[in-house]
Amino acid sequence: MSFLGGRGGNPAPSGGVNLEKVEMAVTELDTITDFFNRMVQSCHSKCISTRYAEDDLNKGESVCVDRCVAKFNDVQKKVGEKLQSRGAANAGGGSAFGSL
Amino acid sequence: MSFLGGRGGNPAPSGGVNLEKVEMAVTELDTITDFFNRMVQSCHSKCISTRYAEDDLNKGESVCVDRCVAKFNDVQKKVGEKLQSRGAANAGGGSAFGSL
Amino acid sequence: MSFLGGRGGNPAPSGGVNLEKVEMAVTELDTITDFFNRMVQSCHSKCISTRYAEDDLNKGESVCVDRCVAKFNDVQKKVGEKLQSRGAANAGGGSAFGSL
Amino acid sequence: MDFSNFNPAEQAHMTKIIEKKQMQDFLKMYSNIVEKCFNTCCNDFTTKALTSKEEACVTHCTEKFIKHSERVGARFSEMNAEVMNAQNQS
Amino acid sequence: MDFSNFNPAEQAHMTKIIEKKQMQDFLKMYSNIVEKCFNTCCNDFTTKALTSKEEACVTHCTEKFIKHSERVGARFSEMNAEVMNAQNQS
Amino acid sequence: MDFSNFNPAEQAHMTKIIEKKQMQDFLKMYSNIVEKCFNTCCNDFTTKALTSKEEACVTHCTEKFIKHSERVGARFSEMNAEVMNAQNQS
Repeated sequence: MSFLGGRGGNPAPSGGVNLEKVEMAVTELDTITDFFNRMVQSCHSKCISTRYAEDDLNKGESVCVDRCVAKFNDVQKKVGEKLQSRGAANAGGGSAFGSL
Repeated sequence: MSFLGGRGGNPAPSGGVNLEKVEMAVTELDTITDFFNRMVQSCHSKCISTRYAEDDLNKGESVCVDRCVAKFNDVQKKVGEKLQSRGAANAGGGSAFGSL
Repeated sequence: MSFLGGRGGNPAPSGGVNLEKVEMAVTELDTITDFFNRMVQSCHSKCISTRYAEDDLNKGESVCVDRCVAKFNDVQKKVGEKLQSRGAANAGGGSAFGSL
Repeated sequence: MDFSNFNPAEQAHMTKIIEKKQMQDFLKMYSNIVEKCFNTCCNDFTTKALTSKEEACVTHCTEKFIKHSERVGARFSEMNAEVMNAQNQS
Repeated sequence: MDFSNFNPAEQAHMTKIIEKKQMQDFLKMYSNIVEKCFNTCCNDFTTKALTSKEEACVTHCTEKFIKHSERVGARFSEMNAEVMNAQNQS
Repeated sequence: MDFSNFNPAEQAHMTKIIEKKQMQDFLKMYSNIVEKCFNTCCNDFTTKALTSKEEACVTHCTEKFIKHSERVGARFSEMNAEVMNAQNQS
């Protein structure tokens, strides 16, 4: 899921910290976390009954969650391809920064 | 849209970076971005049909989006005036910080 | 509401700033703010009529808000106990970080 | 929150951070009100300007949201004071 | 925004910050599209793979969301230009 | 994620950052559960205390949310492992 492109460059030679590389990794981490949290929320809405009469996921809910994760991931890929084919640069037009 | 008040002070004399000024600008940037993103979400809910049978905004959707942006902006002004007339200081009473 | 555990350690002896202690306090502050904001949003949905024909909370809305705050707080405690009894360490299994 | 075990330098540092967060918090409440009142009050997109009905709705909605936040804040603050008291007496 | 009272060092600093924020903003739009299009288009969990109907829906939804954002951005930018003009003439 | 091209100093730095983020992530899950279970389970504001029915609902809701998150995490982690394997074999 390294959609931020290759992690730039080799390790800093003498054991120093390449701050730009670390910052890039943090952005990637935040993105994955955000993605995961949205997947949890979306699949909860799609699959988990709100009657809350028991503590366990029932069979139907469990199967639904498994498929939901697979589909959410497919949608993520599809949308990523679409955005890439339009050109990341171009897509900036729909952001606040294109408008200032 | 400089609702954060005048950007404090002149440039630092000898080419240094006035960190407080930069921080203020970043807060303003974040606020505008947040505002823009909420406008995109709200106008999407109000104007874009969820049938998704085609790739383009149709005539009705396009006109709706234009008016939606204008109205959202008007609401932003109205709310801002209301908050200002109440006094920014006072309004802090409804925040977590007034309660600690 | 110090659910982040005791604030570590004594003041730094000679008037320096113990950055770790400050960071902990900031995390606690952010958590309380987030909690407060969600309480405002949830109780607004539960209690405030969307007809908006007047400027004041009516009697029914006011009483509802008071009870809503008490219940929201109770739910926060219940959920906290549940999470604690499962072990904070364990609960990390449902986060993005357990999955990388 | 209890800053009694903070030294003066640490308290000064926290005060600056809290001031900045109050500003951000105020701006967030501002955006929340705009979003909520727009979504509730504006449903007619045959015009570009706010209708007088929409305008009145936005005004009431804003005023009520602030009063609601203040009331939640007051109750929240009472609850926290009770917890503090209970801790100090034990 | 108006950076005319920023010196070159401050402008260089802001440029770097803005570039980073553009990246984050792009990633946020990406997640928003995924969330919205998944929630709207996927309602059949009897299969693991996207059905062709769901796939077509996601494609249209993505394309429309981008065009929608661009249109909102264009209108927003016109409005800001008007405000700037009004300020400069007064 | 793959930190194989990080030197020891960089890895130590990342470990500290990840620990901090795990804490924030846990707190966010906490708030998400409170919000979701409150919104679903509490609809009776004729009383100030939680009714026994509401309390049971909150308990089940919390337990189910955690199990749900864990299941999503397990599937997510399998998927990432597959992607890694595929990359290493090519």
